[in-house]
Amino acid sequence: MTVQELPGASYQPTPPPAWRPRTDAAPLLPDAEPHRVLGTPAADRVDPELMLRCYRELVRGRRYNAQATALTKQGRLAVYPSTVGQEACEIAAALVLQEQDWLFPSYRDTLAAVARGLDPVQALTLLRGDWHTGYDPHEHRIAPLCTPLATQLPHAVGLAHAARLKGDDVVALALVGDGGTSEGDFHEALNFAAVWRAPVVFLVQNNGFAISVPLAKQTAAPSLAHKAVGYGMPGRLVDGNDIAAVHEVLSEAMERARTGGGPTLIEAVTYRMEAHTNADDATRYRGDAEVEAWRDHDPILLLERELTARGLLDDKTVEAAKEEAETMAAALRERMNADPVLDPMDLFTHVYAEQTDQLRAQAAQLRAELDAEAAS
Amino acid sequence: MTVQELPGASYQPTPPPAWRPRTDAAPLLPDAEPHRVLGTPAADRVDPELMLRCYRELVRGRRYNAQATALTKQGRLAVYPSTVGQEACEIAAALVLQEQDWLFPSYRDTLAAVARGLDPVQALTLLRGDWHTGYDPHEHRIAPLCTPLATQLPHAVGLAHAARLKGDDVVALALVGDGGTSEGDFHEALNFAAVWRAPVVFLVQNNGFAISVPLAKQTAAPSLAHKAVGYGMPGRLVDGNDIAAVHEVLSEAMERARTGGGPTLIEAVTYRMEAHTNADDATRYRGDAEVEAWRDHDPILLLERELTARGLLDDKTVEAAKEEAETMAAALRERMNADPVLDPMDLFTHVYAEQTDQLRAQAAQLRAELDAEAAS
Amino acid sequence: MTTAARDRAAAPAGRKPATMAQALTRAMRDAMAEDPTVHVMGEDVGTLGGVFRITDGLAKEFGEDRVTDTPLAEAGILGAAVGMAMYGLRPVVEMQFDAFAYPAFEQLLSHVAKMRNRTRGAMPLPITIRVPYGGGIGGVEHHCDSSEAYYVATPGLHVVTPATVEDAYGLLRASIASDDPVVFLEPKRLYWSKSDWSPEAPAAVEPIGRAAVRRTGASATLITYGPSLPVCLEAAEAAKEEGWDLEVVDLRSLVPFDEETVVASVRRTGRAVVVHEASGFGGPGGEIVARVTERCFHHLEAPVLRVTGFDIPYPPPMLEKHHLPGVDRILDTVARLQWEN
Amino acid sequence: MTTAARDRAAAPAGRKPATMAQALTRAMRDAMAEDPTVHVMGEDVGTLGGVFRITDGLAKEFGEDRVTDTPLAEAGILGAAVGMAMYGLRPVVEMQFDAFAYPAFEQLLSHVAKMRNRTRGAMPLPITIRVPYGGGIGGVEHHCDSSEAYYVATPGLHVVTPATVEDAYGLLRASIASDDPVVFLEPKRLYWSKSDWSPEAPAAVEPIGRAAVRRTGASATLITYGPSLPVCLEAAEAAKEEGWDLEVVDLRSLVPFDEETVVASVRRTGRAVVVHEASGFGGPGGEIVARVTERCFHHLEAPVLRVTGFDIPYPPPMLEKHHLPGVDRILDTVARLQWEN
Ligand SMILES: Cc1ncc(C[n+]2csc(CCOP(=O)(O)OP(=O)(O)O)c2C)c(N)n1
Ligand SMILES: Cc1ncc(C[n+]2csc(CCOP(=O)(O)OP(=O)(O)O)c2C)c(N)n1
Ligand SMILES: [Mg+2]
Ligand SMILES: [Mg+2]
Repeated sequence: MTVQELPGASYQPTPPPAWRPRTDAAPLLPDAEPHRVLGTPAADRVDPELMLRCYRELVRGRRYNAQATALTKQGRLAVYPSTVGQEACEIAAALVLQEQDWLFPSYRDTLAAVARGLDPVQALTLLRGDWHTGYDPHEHRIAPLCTPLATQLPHAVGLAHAARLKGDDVVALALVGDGGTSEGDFHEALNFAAVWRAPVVFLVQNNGFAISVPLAKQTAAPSLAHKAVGYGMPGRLVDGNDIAAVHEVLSEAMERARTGGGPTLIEAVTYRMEAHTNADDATRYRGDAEVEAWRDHDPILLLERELTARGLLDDKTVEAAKEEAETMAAALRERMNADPVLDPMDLFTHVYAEQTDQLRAQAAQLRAELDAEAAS
Repeated sequence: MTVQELPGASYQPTPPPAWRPRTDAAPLLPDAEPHRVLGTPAADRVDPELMLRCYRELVRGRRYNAQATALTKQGRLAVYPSTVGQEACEIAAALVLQEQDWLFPSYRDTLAAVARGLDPVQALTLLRGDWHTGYDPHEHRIAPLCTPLATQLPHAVGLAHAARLKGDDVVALALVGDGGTSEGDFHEALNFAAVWRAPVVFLVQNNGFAISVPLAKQTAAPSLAHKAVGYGMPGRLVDGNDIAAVHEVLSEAMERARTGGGPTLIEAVTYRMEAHTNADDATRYRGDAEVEAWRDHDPILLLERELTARGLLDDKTVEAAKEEAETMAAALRERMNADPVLDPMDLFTHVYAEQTDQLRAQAAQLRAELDAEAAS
Repeated sequence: MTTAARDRAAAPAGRKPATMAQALTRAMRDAMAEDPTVHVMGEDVGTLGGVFRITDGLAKEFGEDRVTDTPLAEAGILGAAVGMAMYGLRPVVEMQFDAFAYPAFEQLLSHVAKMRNRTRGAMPLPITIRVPYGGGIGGVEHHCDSSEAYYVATPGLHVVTPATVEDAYGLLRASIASDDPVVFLEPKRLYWSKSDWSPEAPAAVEPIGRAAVRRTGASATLITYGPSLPVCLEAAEAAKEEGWDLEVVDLRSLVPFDEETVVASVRRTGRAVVVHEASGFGGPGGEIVARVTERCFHHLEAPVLRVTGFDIPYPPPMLEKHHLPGVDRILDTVARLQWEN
Repeated sequence: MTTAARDRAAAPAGRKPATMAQALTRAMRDAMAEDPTVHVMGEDVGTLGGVFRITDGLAKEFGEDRVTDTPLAEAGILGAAVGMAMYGLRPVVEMQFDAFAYPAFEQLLSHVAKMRNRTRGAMPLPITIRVPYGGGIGGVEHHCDSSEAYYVATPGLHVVTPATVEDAYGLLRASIASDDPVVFLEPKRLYWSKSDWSPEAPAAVEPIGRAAVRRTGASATLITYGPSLPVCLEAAEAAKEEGWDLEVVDLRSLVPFDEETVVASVRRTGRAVVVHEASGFGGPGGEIVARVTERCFHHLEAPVLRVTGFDIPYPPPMLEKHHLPGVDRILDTVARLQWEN
């Protein structure tokens, strides 16, 4: 029975004029379960060289985390948010970037910055406390480590948009935590990115917690990747501890962005094995059992199993990776043990391009105080 | 070939321990096209009394819009954002509320407030300019008309949450525009609502424009209703000019909220037939053809067709509705033609529960100035 | 003499009067024509030309890629502008009204104001944020805030506000040219003020940071800016009847604050009143009083007083006249400057 | 005498010292026990007890419905609190750090501060917004802002800040009891300051709005609040050596501002210095100087001076000591109060 035949309905109803069904090619719903590569048929397709590189980087990354945490105990760092357990995401994020691409790290992502090539001492400057951003962002195209959560995401969109307007082949990769997805800036950034079809990729490291708050109190969505739907961009769900999977999903998204396909939202399911920072007491909000369950899903372990099964991991390789990591750690330790050289007058140098009269007067005041102190 | 049989993959890969597929009963994707009732078999199920009530309200609402716009020309209102073309949404929003429920209108929704029972003069106070909110929100449970876009949404969530904690049977219905969905507050409100399973319903009136900006520059999503997916709440797409459809979809959502089913996001596809406000010049950003196309989809027309086809609309009913509307308009016109009584000292009365010393001194100053003026 | 009268007097004969709105539009146009990195963005700035039509014609001339109607989200707009500036562009952002800049405050306070400092100068952000501000236009709530106190209290921002048509052009050009972020406060109710300023021969663009003595006088100094300048000039005219010869200083920028010009004036006159629309408590006036008093203490015949908006939320249109500093209130306050002593 | 010493002296014998953190926790606990409409909400305030542990134990005692770990979104938190207050609850909101309150500024400025006014008193919002503020704890950027200027410039808000353990209890109780929104600024670096204040016999809860003379003196008045009180008391001790007998006034609330107490002190001493950590330019100090000068003009031997943070973004941990007002800088400034005249 058609509408017209209905008793009482003697006219043809029409849909609202302005409404058009969208027929975007992009898949509407993200993967039903986290995409995995290691230990699946897909692993077969991964370049062994890449896997071995990942392995070395993971080992180095783990060692970097350990060293940084040790530095907090020695008072050399004010605070350190560890990425132990999340190294696959951090490393993959760095590896998928081309030279000209930009990385937008959150405050936790010093490892990604280091893996991209940033001097670890410069990466840790913020946390040591001698300055804020310890590096020139343009040098490695790494935006300042961003503490106000999710506020770096619109920056990534704006930068990617500007590059596209200029015709440059640049993709921005922005990192954010599961907690950060609740902020308004997350929403606004993803919406701008989709409307502008900006070449930007958003990687959410869902490590289970925002400090003490578990994901269940953060969202009721089927997954964080599902948020992509509301912006009209592809959403992907990936096993964040499977570095081959993260690398693959990220690479696809970077490629899509690079070729005009617009932004992608990726949720990487991972776990923060250590406390929020060295100052945090994780026993207040989670049990050992949960942490233990993740040990068997450690990113290094997953890759080791794959490499071993394929006969790619011999003792020499393992040793070499360890040694490389130890060398990095030793150098870092040594350099961080030197007191940074401080100039209090820096306080006034970069507030404005040109100092205001008021700042000049204040600088003179501090100068005089310091001189008096030195003289006494 | 199973994973185990793969060359090189000799272990069983497991999904990340913390990851659980969600199996919520709520539908994941909203309707493929806007839900309609009038002129479809579904119209058969609608109570004729309700339809007739809707008809009278729509006619009154249209007349209210005309009267308010006329008042701007006479200088009796500073500004008026018209809802001509959107009356079905405004009226349905008022009709689905129970006595104890709360309405959270945006700045445009004076008609919804009036349809809920608010004195139109009080509803228009803000736009006349003698005070901000012209009514006690508690009297009809209507939050202040909200100008900063989307900021009323977290209020609705908080109120609904508080009512639920208290065990009260209260649902909050919050109205917002298509443009408002881009604001961070929209995101944060919907997320809080879903996480708290708050009894709140969000009705987005997608009227095609945010002032001059068309929907295509606002979002790349398949529909605004799709945004529900990212919060884990049901999303519904409805023909916003089909009052029976809006009423049905809203009623279902209100019932779900009332019975513990949590929030719903509804996108009503409609059209702003007039300019953004009387101060706006819509010819700058849209052509007549577009507006004309919508005339045949007018909410009153759609309902008239249905009622006529069913033999429910006789001349007497039409006349009575018109008369009722004229009576309302005449009374409104007359009352708005009287100058509001102003007391400048009100400026200081409600800043704090108790005036501070500073405010007392400032009030005394103004008092003295006014007295001097009156004396001279 | 009103501002417009002054401006007319100053302009060469034969020019057609232009409004402040037109001068602002022209400033953006010229900046965009000269510098391809200048981009204009905000709500309704493209097709519509802005709700105040300040960006009128720019989208047509420069295209949508350079004059962009953004989605409706102020933090997103400013945040995206930050990213664009990181890549070498000079975004000019329009906030539609004063109170609608508030959603962008986190981006403004934590990034825009601080990025140069955070990166030791490696990443300056040459962003101009245009904010129509203040009352006197019969606007409803949230459309008339004088929000300058928030900007002034944020190191790293320049805070500029024109009071004349010429300055609207010159200061906006200078702001866009600045390598630092500038909050450019546009006094809404002066948008339609006129002068014989001509877009054909725009004033020279001087660096921001210098106040202007708009009227010389010997009895006392009125220190003001933006929407209150015409009121102060009118008050100065009216004061002549009372035998007071008032000097009027237009600050033009609140940050940098031109202490020298202000102090020189007050030392000369020995008396001063600060006038602004923003609420008094915690407003910029307190800062000005404190600085001027410190530097002029022994020259002062009376404490420096203030005429400001009351310490209340901005009133509804029908009551705003009682809130705004007017000529009478300014004269009443001048009268309190201890003339007998 | 340091604050702690004073507090010890004032307290009856036999009490165990308590920290400001404990006093704050106890204030919330007692308020919640007395009034079922009091709800605590924010990031990590439940299970964890807050990153500073100020809400420690509350979730356990009162349940998650009354002590709620919210999603991570400050505008959402404050906006939801507005709705809860509309329905009759008294939300106590924790902002995790000063700079992380900025995303909530639109809700704060456009709704929280104005709702009572907008509705002619029909819809007051008894919300307490707890903001740990200020520096001196070696925190990295965005964790040490002194953001009081923004709050002080917003009519409709009360702005309260304790400097002693007793006041932490008394003022927080009074803030929660207030029918108006209160921004309750908690000086981070005093969280672990101690006194013999006892949770067993908490101080009487007096209404907010009265300053306290923490030390009487005859030579000059130090006007201060929050984190700078202990510094001022220390400076006053040290000043004795220079022959200055300094009075120290603790404002306790910036809004309402207790002008009478401050003016009475300055009229007596004839000299004053305002001390706060916030940047000087546009900070609360300017307001205080302006008001005090207006009321005390003929009693003043010298202009009222200020010792404040510099006009710069908050410095990195290793440099913050140069930024923060210290004893020496206060004494240097006291020395500039024209003692020769
Ligand atoms: C706007 C803002 N609010 C609050 C904080 C304080 N804070 C720092 S980290 C953190 C939790 C972040 O969780 P998530 O986004 O999941 O990232 P993760 O720490 O797990 O990497 C919070 C609340 C902040 N940095 N910024
Ligand atoms: C936070 C904020 N930004 C900007 C504005 C200015 N403004 C008023 S209405 C409007 C467009 C709103 O569009 P939409 O949400 O679609 O609602 P509609 O006007 O169509 O009902 C804008 C930008 C505002 N009121 N609030
Ligand atoms: Mg996390
Ligand atoms: Mg709209």
